[in-house]
Amino acid sequence: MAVIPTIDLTQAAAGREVLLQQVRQLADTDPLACYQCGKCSAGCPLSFAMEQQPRQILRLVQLGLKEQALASATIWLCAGCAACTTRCPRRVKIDSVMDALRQLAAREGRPAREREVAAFHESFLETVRRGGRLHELGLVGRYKLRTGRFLQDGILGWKLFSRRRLPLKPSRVSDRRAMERLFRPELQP
Amino acid sequence: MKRVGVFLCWCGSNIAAHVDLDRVQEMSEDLGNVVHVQQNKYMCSEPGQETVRKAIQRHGLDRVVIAACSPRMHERTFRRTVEGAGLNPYLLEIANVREHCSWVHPDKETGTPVAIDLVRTAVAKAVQDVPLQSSYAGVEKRALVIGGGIAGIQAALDIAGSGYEVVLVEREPTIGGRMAQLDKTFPTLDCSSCILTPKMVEVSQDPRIRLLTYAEVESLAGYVGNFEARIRLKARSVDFVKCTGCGDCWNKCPYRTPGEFDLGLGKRKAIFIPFPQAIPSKPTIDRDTCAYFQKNGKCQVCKKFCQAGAIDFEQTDEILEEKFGAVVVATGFDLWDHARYGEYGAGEHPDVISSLELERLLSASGPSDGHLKRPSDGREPKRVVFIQCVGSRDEAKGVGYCSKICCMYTAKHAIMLKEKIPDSQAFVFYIDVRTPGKNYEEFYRRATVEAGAQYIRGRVSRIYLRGKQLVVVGEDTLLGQKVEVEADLVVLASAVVSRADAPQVAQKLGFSYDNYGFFTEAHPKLAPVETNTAGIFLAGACQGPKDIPETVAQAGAAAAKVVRLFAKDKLETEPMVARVDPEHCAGCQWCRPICPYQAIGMETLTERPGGRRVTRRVARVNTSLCHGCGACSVACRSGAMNLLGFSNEQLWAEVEALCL
Amino acid sequence: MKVAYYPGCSSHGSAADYDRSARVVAGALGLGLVEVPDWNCCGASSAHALDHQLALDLAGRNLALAAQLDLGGVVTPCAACYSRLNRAHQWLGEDRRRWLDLAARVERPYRDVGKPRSLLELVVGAIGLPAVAERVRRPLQGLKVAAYYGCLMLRPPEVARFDDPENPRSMDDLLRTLGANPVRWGHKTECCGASLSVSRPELVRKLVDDILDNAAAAGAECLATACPMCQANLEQRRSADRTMPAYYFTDLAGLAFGFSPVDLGIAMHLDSSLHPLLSQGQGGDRP
Amino acid sequence: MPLAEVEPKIVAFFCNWCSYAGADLAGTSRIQYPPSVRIIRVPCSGRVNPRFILRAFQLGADGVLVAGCHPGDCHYSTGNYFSRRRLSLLRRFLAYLGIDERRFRVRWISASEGPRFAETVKEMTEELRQLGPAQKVAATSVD
Ligand SMILES: Cc1cc2nc3c(=O)[nH]c(=O)nc-3n(C[C@H](O)[C@H](O)[C@H](O)COP(=O)(O)OP(=O)(O)OC[C@H]3O[C@@H](n4cnc5c(N)ncnc54)[C@H](O)[C@@H]3O)c2cc1C
Ligand SMILES: Cc1cc2nc3c(=O)[nH]c(=O)nc-3n(C[C@H](O)[C@H](O)[C@H](O)COP(=O)(O)OP(=O)(O)OC[C@H]3O[C@@H](n4cnc5c(N)ncnc54)[C@H](O)[C@@H]3O)c2cc1C
Ligand code: SF4
Ligand code: SF4
Ligand code: SF4
Ligand code: SF4
Ligand code: SF4
Ligand code: SF4
Ligand code: SF4
Ligand code: SF4
Repeated sequence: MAVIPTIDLTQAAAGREVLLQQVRQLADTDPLACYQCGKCSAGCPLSFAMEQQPRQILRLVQLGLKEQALASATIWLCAGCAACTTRCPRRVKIDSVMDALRQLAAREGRPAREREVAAFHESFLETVRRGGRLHELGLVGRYKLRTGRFLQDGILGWKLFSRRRLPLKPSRVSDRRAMERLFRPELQP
Repeated sequence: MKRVGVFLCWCGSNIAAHVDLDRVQEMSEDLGNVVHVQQNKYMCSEPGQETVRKAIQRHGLDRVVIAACSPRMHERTFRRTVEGAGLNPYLLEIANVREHCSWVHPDKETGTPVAIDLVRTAVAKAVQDVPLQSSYAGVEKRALVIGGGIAGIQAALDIAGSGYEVVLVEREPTIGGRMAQLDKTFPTLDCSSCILTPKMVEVSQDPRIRLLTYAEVESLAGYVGNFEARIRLKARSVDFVKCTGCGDCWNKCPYRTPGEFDLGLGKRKAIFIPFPQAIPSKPTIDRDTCAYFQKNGKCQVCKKFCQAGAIDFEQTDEILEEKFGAVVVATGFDLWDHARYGEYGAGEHPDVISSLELERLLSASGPSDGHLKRPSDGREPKRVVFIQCVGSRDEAKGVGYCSKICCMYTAKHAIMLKEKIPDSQAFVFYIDVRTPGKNYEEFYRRATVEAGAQYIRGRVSRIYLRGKQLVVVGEDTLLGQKVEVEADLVVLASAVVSRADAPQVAQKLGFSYDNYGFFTEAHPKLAPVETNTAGIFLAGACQGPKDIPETVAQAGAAAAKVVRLFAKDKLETEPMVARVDPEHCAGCQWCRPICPYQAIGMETLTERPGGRRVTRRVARVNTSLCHGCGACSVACRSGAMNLLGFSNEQLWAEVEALCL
Repeated sequence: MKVAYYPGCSSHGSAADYDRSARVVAGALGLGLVEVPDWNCCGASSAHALDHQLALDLAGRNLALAAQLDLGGVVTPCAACYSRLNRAHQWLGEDRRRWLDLAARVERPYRDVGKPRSLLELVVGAIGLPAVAERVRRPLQGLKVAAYYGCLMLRPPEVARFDDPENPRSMDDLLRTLGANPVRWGHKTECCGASLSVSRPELVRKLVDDILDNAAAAGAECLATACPMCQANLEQRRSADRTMPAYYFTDLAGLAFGFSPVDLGIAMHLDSSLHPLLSQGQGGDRP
Repeated sequence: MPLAEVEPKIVAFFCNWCSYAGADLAGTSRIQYPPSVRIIRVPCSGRVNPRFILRAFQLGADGVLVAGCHPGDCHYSTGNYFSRRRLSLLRRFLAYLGIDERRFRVRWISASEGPRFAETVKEMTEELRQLGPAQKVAATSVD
């Protein structure tokens, strides 16, 4: 028998203010303004893949249910398209809230529910940190190492490669130290 | 020197047990200006009052201080007392030694010093008192009602029914307002025109009501009891004395234009009455459409067919100047323009319509004779999506408030839809269903259970085209899943908003309006139909979103306030008002914007210093408008503005006496 | 007219084709693109997902570099870069103390030289449609195009501050100027999911197919995009049975100006098939 | 005299419609509070001229309390907004004159808030006791 747990709001209340404050600060928006109308979810292109709708993520934050919010796949599936933010009648910056939650999850070293998505972002930043620019081949290489998805997109890669759209040599920033200055050490993988 | 008498009340033991009144008496006797001090067990009793009156006469007192209970309790009583002894009633001060002293302090030890301070302060203030006089102004017992929707109609009928004259000014060619555009009305579903038309007829037949349609108030001057209005009667190009309302003209007129009354869904002629039950039932030529006016003198078909010879192309606007004692403003509301929602098609899909447009499409007197057909291709819609809170409760693009009526009228629409097209399906996207009214929740139940409307909790994100098909996307927030509907017709419950020209109307008439353009009531709970300008009252949706029952109730209340005013022959003005000392006024006008009642005007003074004639602008308080708040007296830097009864001198003296 | 040009990483990689047509068309319109020296990745897709400050700094460094060129605000052909640059620009605009902080981190002074613009914004705005019309040699008569704006070029409107976020018209107007018939369709601004393209390709496939299907239902024969991420995604992540080509708006402008598909890099598209209307007299009379 | 025995003196300006009535209510409810406050009745908090306040401090008042209707409830609709603005300016000016701004309070007290009024007096009295008696301000800095 599957047990659906009762949410303990008494306990959640303790951490609620802290979570709200973190989100307010990182996302520059107040999650409490959300009145749960659902306009954000309704326009979200990825809602079909989300177990919890963007609106529900806002709800989790409102109640102070940090664990659930940060463990949700939704925050990783959000493509950052801002359809939600553009239409929210309460001016909640939902896309920024998603960013904030991902950042919190990353900062606290929590395993992402969407391993591939997080791996992609990490690989991306690693590539940029190395060369200052994104080198697609380098990115794909790193990503494959992280995820073990060696075969994905083999044909596509060839197609791009054959059309001279996957340069072998990365284009780089010449100021070698520039990136080191911007990437703060606590984020180095 | 002033002759102050001080009277110390025991209030039984209420005061006497906590204040050593003998000590207070001793102290008082030592104060300058005090010539008489006396104690009494119950000062407000008839014998107590008699003591005061006697002492005034015997000791020739010209100021009285009574140390007793709160002035909010017996100030009036004692004013009458001193008046009875021939003293100006404003030469009285009260020291609140009961509520502010004996009752809040445990014993004489603590209470007495406080009482001493309070009495000393009251004496200091009394010394600065000056006699004040009320003034009186006559009342013009005739009311001006602006706006002829259901609110204005009801107010006019109620005032006239009490025996007073009313002038009802409506800017459209007919009265009736929005209600005339409605098909049926919640929560009873009576046909709107069936209940409205008799009232409209009543207005036209009441000898005490003068109906001025196609007219606007240009300006309003004066104050409560004595307003002067300039009213413009726009040229209708039809002589109403001659016109019989036969209709030959509009039947024959060859020029058509989209009709305002049908919101552009149907057409009307250049000479027209807006709808068959219009009052007055005589036509108006719309000069912007008429060929005679647009194509220099061409056409004239109406003139040819009018047997009464009523067509008058030369008619000009007329200006009317009239006096009124009170004004009721009932200019109604508009709907928010949903073209501002790009995500709902920016007003570009013909089959995405407003709720008011749906009313016209449902109405038997509407452009489709009551057959619900969608605008694009005239097909009968089967799947109709209703979207709630369009523009309402939307701080980002619309208005922050709830429009209050749309939940109910959408339930009505869902019921009507099922009635008209039995095999149709209504989908209602809502955030909350708000039905606080008598029989309202029951009515909503009828929409869901009996008419089978599908209510989906979620705000629609987008209406888009899939090929030619309208698709509506929302989230069913109760399921947490996205839903979409292929709609034949989409009806938007657009927000109730103030009329575009509401701020100008308010400025012209001289009262305030809120950020949304709704007119501001004097107090949200206790003076909901008054404006903060005495003598101007509000009725209906011009003050905020309202349905018909509320509008009618408010109109009745506004009428009662007017009648209450007219019940007096003279209006007494409050004597504690602001007064300018023209000598010191610099004419800087700092005081003017601060007055919540626009009571301060400017006047020109002519002086002859050393024989030279000099003119100078100084402030002047209209005592009929002033409520005596005193804000102006603080704003005034020259000290020219003062507040009688709480004058600078009085307050200054109180502070000094207290800090002794 | 010369402007500071921020190409973005893809232009040196998978969107080399876009870079080509962008330069050709800019040149034809008398617009000099001066590449921002030593630019770095703007961080789009990933930096803001993991580190707020890093996202602002990566974009901020480019703004500081562009300011040194003294050519007015920077222009970029990529919607994602556009969005990141604008966010940083706005963030910096809110508080001048941030200028100094940024300058310290990137070791260059920052100066506000105006709102970063997209290439499309520049063409319809500063250059203007009349100038474009003058340059048209071979109008794309009768070509039914679905103008696809995607998300980040318009959203959130407080950041993008360009065109109507729900019913944009700029690219439609441009296409009309080129002689084409932009169709009325429902998915102009739907997101293509580019940021998930590598990690969750199967999700992105649905988004892309939806967009292509909606365009087809509206009778479009091809799509026009103004972003390398959109174009790549629309081409790479579609189901095998979807065949509608996706061009850059610069491809279509270049063709209308009379350039050949090869000049424009169209041959580098995955689907380089040209609509018959576009292939007429292809490679012929160069102006 | 030892500090605790000196009762500070608070000059209070209360609007007739809300706060004065609130103080009356404290009386009718027999809520006890320190005998420190003396209330001057004004029609509206907007009537309170900052000069009255400065005068009180000049003459040695230990504290000044201004009370009016809650924002939005003003009997004259906007008076308390004006006073709010004006008095916050005054607060800054007090610091300039060397008057501890804790000696000056503005409170919104409605007719039904007798207990809140009493609470306010208690708190303020307590604070003024801590601060000790006020100094008289040099006369020239006011007029
Ligand atoms: C779609 C819809 C359906 C509704 N259905 C219902 C229902 O079923 N039941 C219900 O109870 N309520 C319903 N209502 C609400 C109802 O319409 C209003 O409560 C009512 O019309 C308000 O009346 P009013 O007189 O205040 O304003 P209005 O009807 O707007 O009348 C104002 C009048 O003033 C005139 N005017 C405006 N400005 C000036 C000026 N400057 N000078 C002179 N004249 C001026 C206007 O021309 C108009 O005639 C519905 C509303 C809508 C939008
Ligand atoms: C918990 C609660 C909170 C509220 N909060 C608010 C609020 O914040 N804001 C707001 O606007 N409204 C509020 N209200 C609503 C408000 O209380 C009512 O609108 C208002 O009291 C109604 O006044 P009334 O005179 O109609 O009725 P009542 O207040 O009920 O007065 C009726 C009077 O008639 C007397 N009476 C009854 N029968 C007879 C008889 N046969 N003969 C003689 N006398 C009789 C009763 O004794 C009573 O004195 C609240 C209501 C409740 C229950
Ligand atoms: S659109 Fe805004 S208010 Fe509505 S559910 Fe989403 S975040 Fe909340
Ligand atoms: S920003 Fe994220 S949550 Fe918002 S609509 Fe786009 S994908 Fe959905
Ligand atoms: S005047 Fe007031 S204090 Fe005196 S007896 Fe009467 S009620 Fe009591
Ligand atoms: S034809 Fe003449 S009388 Fe008849 S309605 Fe027209 S104007 Fe009036
Ligand atoms: S002149 Fe002609 S167009 Fe004008 S109202 Fe008369 S009939 Fe109509
Ligand atoms: S009445 Fe209903 S539909 Fe109208 S704004 Fe309020 S909640 Fe929305
Ligand atoms: S006392 Fe108040 S109402 Fe009277 S004029 Fe002055 S500001 Fe206006
Ligand atoms: S503020 Fe004083 S000086 Fe200025 S106009 Fe008003 S009354 Fe005269």
